[in-house]
Amino acid sequence: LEKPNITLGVGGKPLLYYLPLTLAERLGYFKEQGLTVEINDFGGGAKSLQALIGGSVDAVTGAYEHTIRMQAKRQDIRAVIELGRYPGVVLAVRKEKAAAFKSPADLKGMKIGVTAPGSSTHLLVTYLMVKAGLTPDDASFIGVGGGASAVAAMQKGEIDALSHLDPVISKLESMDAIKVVVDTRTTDGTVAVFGGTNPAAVLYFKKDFIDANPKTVQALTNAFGKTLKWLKDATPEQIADTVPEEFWLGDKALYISAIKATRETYSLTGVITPEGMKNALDLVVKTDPEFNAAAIDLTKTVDDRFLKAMQ
Amino acid sequence: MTRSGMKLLALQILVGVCAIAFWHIGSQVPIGGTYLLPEFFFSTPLDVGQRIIKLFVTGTIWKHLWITLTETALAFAIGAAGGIAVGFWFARKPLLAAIFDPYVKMINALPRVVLAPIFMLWLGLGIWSKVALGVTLVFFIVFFNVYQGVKEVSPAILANARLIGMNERQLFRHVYWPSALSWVFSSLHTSVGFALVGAVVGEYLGSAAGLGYLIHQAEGVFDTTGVFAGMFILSAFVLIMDWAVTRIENRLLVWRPQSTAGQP
Amino acid sequence: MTRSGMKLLALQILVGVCAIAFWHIGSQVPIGGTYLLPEFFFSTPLDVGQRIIKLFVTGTIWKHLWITLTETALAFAIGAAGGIAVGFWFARKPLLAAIFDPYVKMINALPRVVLAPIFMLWLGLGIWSKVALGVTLVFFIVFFNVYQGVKEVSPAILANARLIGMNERQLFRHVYWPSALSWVFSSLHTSVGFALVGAVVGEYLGSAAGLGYLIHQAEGVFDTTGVFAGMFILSAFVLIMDWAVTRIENRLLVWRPQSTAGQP
Amino acid sequence: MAVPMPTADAAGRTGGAVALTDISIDFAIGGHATYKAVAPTSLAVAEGEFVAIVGPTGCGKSTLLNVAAGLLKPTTGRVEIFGEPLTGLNLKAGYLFQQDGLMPWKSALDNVAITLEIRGAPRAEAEAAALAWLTTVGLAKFGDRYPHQLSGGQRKRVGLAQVLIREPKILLMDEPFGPLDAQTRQIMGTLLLDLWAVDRKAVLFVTHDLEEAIALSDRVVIMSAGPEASIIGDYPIDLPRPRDAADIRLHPRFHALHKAIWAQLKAEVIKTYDSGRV
Amino acid sequence: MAVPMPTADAAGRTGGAVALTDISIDFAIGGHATYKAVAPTSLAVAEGEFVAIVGPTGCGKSTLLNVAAGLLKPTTGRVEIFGEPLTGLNLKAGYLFQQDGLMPWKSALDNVAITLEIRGAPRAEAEAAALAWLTTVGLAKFGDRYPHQLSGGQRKRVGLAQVLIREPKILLMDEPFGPLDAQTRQIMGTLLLDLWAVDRKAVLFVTHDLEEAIALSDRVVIMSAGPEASIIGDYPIDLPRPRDAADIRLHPRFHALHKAIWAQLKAEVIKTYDSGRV
Ligand SMILES: Nc1ncnc2c1ncn2[C@@H]1O[C@H](COP(=O)(O)OP(=O)(O)OP(=O)(O)O)[C@@H](O)[C@H]1O
Ligand SMILES: Nc1ncnc2c1ncn2[C@@H]1O[C@H](COP(=O)(O)OP(=O)(O)OP(=O)(O)O)[C@@H](O)[C@H]1O
Ligand SMILES: [Mg+2]
Ligand SMILES: [Mg+2]
Repeated sequence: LEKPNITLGVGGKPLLYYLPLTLAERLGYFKEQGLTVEINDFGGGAKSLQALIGGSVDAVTGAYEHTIRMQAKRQDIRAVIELGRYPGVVLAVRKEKAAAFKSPADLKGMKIGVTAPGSSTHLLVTYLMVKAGLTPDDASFIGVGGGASAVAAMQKGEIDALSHLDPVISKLESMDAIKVVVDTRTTDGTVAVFGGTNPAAVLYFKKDFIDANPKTVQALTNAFGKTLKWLKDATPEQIADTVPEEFWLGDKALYISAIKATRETYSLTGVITPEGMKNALDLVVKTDPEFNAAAIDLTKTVDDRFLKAMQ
Repeated sequence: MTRSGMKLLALQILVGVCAIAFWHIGSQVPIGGTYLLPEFFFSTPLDVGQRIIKLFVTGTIWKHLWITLTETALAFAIGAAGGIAVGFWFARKPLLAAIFDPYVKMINALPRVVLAPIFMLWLGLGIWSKVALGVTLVFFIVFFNVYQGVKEVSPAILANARLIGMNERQLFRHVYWPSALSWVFSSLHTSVGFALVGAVVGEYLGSAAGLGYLIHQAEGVFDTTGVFAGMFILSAFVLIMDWAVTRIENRLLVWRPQSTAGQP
Repeated sequence: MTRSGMKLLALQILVGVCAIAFWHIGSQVPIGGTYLLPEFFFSTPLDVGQRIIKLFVTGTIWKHLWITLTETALAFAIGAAGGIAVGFWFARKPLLAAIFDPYVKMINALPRVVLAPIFMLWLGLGIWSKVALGVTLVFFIVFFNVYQGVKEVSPAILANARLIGMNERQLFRHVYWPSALSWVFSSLHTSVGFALVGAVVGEYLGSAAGLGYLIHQAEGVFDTTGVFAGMFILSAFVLIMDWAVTRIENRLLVWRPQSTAGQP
Repeated sequence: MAVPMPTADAAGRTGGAVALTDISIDFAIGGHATYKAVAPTSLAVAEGEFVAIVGPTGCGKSTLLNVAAGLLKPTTGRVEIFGEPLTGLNLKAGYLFQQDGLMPWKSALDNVAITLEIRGAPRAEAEAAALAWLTTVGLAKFGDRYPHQLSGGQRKRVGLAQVLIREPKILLMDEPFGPLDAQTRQIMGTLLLDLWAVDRKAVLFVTHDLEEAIALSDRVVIMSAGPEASIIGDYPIDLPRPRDAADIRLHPRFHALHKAIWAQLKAEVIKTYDSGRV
Repeated sequence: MAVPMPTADAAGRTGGAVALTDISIDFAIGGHATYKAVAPTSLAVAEGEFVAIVGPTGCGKSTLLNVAAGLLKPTTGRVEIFGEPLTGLNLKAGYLFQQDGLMPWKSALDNVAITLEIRGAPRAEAEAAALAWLTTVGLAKFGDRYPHQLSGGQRKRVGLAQVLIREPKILLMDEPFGPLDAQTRQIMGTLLLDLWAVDRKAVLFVTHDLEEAIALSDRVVIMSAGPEASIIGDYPIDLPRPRDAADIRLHPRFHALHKAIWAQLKAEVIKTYDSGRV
């Protein structure tokens, strides 16, 4: 290995979105590959990407969409393995409003909570609205953050709808405060929105790093690949027992139900399909009219050599 | 404007121009193969300038600006008033101050970002949770200074005032307050910036509008130009608020000797 | 310990106990059907206490604590030293101060959270990017106070000192510095808390260890108990740092009149 | 000697305006050391009496005045004001400090007027009265100056106006005419005597000018040098009233009194100075 | 009169230690108003000359000293020190302020010793010298006290030691013995004369005590009352040297001088007071 000690960035490690990372760490798969991985947790996905560009971390588990955006900014970032095949984002409306809600067109005039402006949860709602013939200005978006503040916002009735991830969604469902209307945690839901998969969490590197440290990248890919295999067959209880107890949301049953809900989002093979890439690009383009899609070469956003080598 | 005022302004502009030139070169001209200020992180002065103009021309900025300024002004006013009130109160009640001293210091050390969910729970997502965040910054800065300022009152003046029969309220108005004023204003100058920081961080952590929201949004899509444009607009408005504080300060402190060397 | 010291301690503990009791009741006893301090957002004192004990017993906390304290101490020391140095320098060079005044105020108004990526770019992910964040808070608090403190030096004492032939360096050491000390210390008391806030926010925004990291982890998974445990540990350590500052302050300010009423 | 001997200490008549009985004052001076500034000593001022205190520099005159004003608690002994034990500040007294006590943020006029304003006098009335007082002390044209724009003697006179405008029952004055020239000093002395003649306040007057002390007062007390200073001389001044602060110096009795008091005072000062204890 | 008339103004001899030529001083007093404190006037002090300034309170004595010390720039006129135009501070002068200039954070000893230390004297040496000076002014036992622990007169004497230890070529003293009792005052006066006899510094000495002025100085100048104060009298004191500050008052010439100067001074003060301009 060229670089057995690597630093890896992530924007919110305890999130279920990044479950494979925690599992890989806890199952000892990094060590198995001869790697010592220091995991740096950041205030959000954007910050971990910035750390990668700035050179403070070597690898990032983050959204695939980042690789597309970075290409537009002339930063060569390559995804090597898919960890989540569906975005896992859920659009839910407040219980009282659920009866009147028929389709995303009804989002008009609503106050919609998102994790942060500009984040994937924000983009998904915008995408849905655009597809439904609305413009983003037809609703107001409120960044409510992750964790407890999102729950507080819904509880207090500050927002009418919420586009968010687990565990917030599971928590609110368990509190019977919301009704899920669009669910990209499941195959059906994702297909309904995008017409196919849409890569979510991936492991990506700077191209320079891949070129200089192919063996290291391979080792890391192997570790994640093995994790995905383990994850495919594990029971929710097994998963819960593997992650640190603090991640249980203070309630193992809640955690297990959250795992069950997100189960399908995790990638089975780690392969990023061309169709998925297109869907991801489509999402970006639809939500950012100024984005120049023509300039994007999707084949340059991934590097599938390592996954192939693994199999 | 006086001649020396003109000269000063010229020098200030010069410094600004130098800084922007440095920024431009750092982001455009590679030195030894690397950029000193990579565009990805720093954008470029030209882009930022264009963006600022665009924001104002299209008018999108006004709503956000107005919200942020309201929050800032409220945070500043409430935090300063609270800090002054509690500072005076504690300074005049040493036992009370001694009892609460460790708690005040503990609270001051709580990271405000972590408190954001609680503020949101109590105050909702509107401007008040942001105001609260700003207040927690401003309050402590003002409080510690006022507390010390009151204790620094000249003992002779204080004794004299008490002997001519001033009660607590009159002492406050005629002795403690004017005497502690320079302490108060020193902390207010620091606080102006912090009030804004509080408001922006509050928006950053959860909001529907405001400059912090804009900046956060820009960050989410790696729009460094947008981030810098937002920060510049912020900073410009702080200058206006600080100017107002200075105006008030000069009015209230007319009694001071003009030059320090003149009167031994 | 003196009798009055004991009494004070007893009262302080009483306040603490009251606060905890209030917290306990708020989180456990529903008033009018709702909890004043819902457990989901506030945890309970018992849980938090147990968690703190567990953290210390299992020893997981030490590593994090050590990192955070190192960052805090460095941020405090560097920020205070910088603030004092620049404060004095500006106060002695009015033109320089006037030129840079708007820029200093603008920089003070930049939201530190937004600057975090830049610090990471320049200083990496280690402790230094967190130290830098703390420094930007501490520096301004100290700077503004020192700047004002130097300007408040008694003109008579200053004139006398200059007439006996002190040069700038000697004036600094024998006049400005001792005279501005109470201003310096007032700002240092505020800064202790802010240094810690800076370090924790830095960790919160990106790190692999430290109390801010712990708190961030806990927040993401609704582990309010963990968040509060982290905040309590933080606050306790701030008291220790503040105690150290007070010790130094009392040493350096022995010359002050003990009671203000005694000597008119 | 042909002059009266010091009378017995006035411990007996505690019914006066100010009665300091057996007071001693220790100051803490760093560490655990104390400086015994004043040894147990007693001083009483009857109602309407004008008492001057003279003594070597640093003996404890200001300290005694601070005690009488309630600014300093004596280490031992009792302080009674009009027969009542003094707790806290002595609000019956007007005290002109040796050092400056003016509020630097108020103009001379406001510094004087505030004394009435805080008692509820309307602004206009307080201002008119203050201006009258400033005129009396010769500062009519300086009402709008801040203290730092006044000379030393001018500041002292503003302080004087500030104390006198209150018409306190007891006047405590610490070198009130110190920074004034001899002539202004006499004018002020005469002014003080005229005011005093009207309502006979009790006055405790510290001065370094023995002639002034004799010219103005009913009694001159002499303090010994510190440490453990005490009152060692008490001379009734049996000069006729009303007096003029300047003319009285020509009275035949004046010279005799001056000589007697001066002899004791001089001996005391020299003793002090030689021992380096001043 | 049998006494010398005021001599002509000394504008001619600019080669002296201090030469203030045609200086006038305006103070800004709020808004755009100015107070013309000193009208164009001149004052010269020859090398080795001891000049006393007397004048009604608030006339501008301290202001003149501030100008001579370089603390205040005159509105018009020239200031020359030993023949050189003064720019900035006059570091050749030692200046004892009317108000307190001691550093409150330094003990009395340190306040005196610092004067030598900043010139590079080793600590031990500076301390020994400072102690010697404190002893001279009668404060040997008060070296470790902070200024706020000293009486008014004690503080003034620490200031005196602080100025004298430097051995400046020019001494500017603003009521140096103001808060001292008459006896200590004479002792200090004699001390000053003795020191002066050794190396004959140029001295500019402000006092309200005309006897003191005559007893100590070579020349007494009288300032008229402000506004637009100026020097209106200049009396050479032709008493024999060496003098003793106390005994010289018995010299037959003393009385005549005193009477002459006093007459002019008194007239001036009364004029001032009556016009309320003081
Ligand atoms: N706070 C203090 N701590 C210690 N000693 C003090 C304090 N205040 C006064 N003293 C000492 O007490 C003595 C009396 O002081 P006081 O000010 O009463 O003198 P005084 O008679 O007013 O002298 P002066 O005529 O010089 O004003 C002095 O020796 C002084 O050093
Ligand atoms: N900063 C100032 N602003 C305005 N007027 C001033 C200022 N300083 C002094 N004056 C005025 O100038 C005049 C002279 O003041 P100065 O202090 O020189 O008097 P002085 O002769 O020393 O009086 P004293 O004997 O009372 O000390 C006074 O009338 C005073 O009010
Ligand atoms: Mg005294
Ligand atoms: Mg003067």
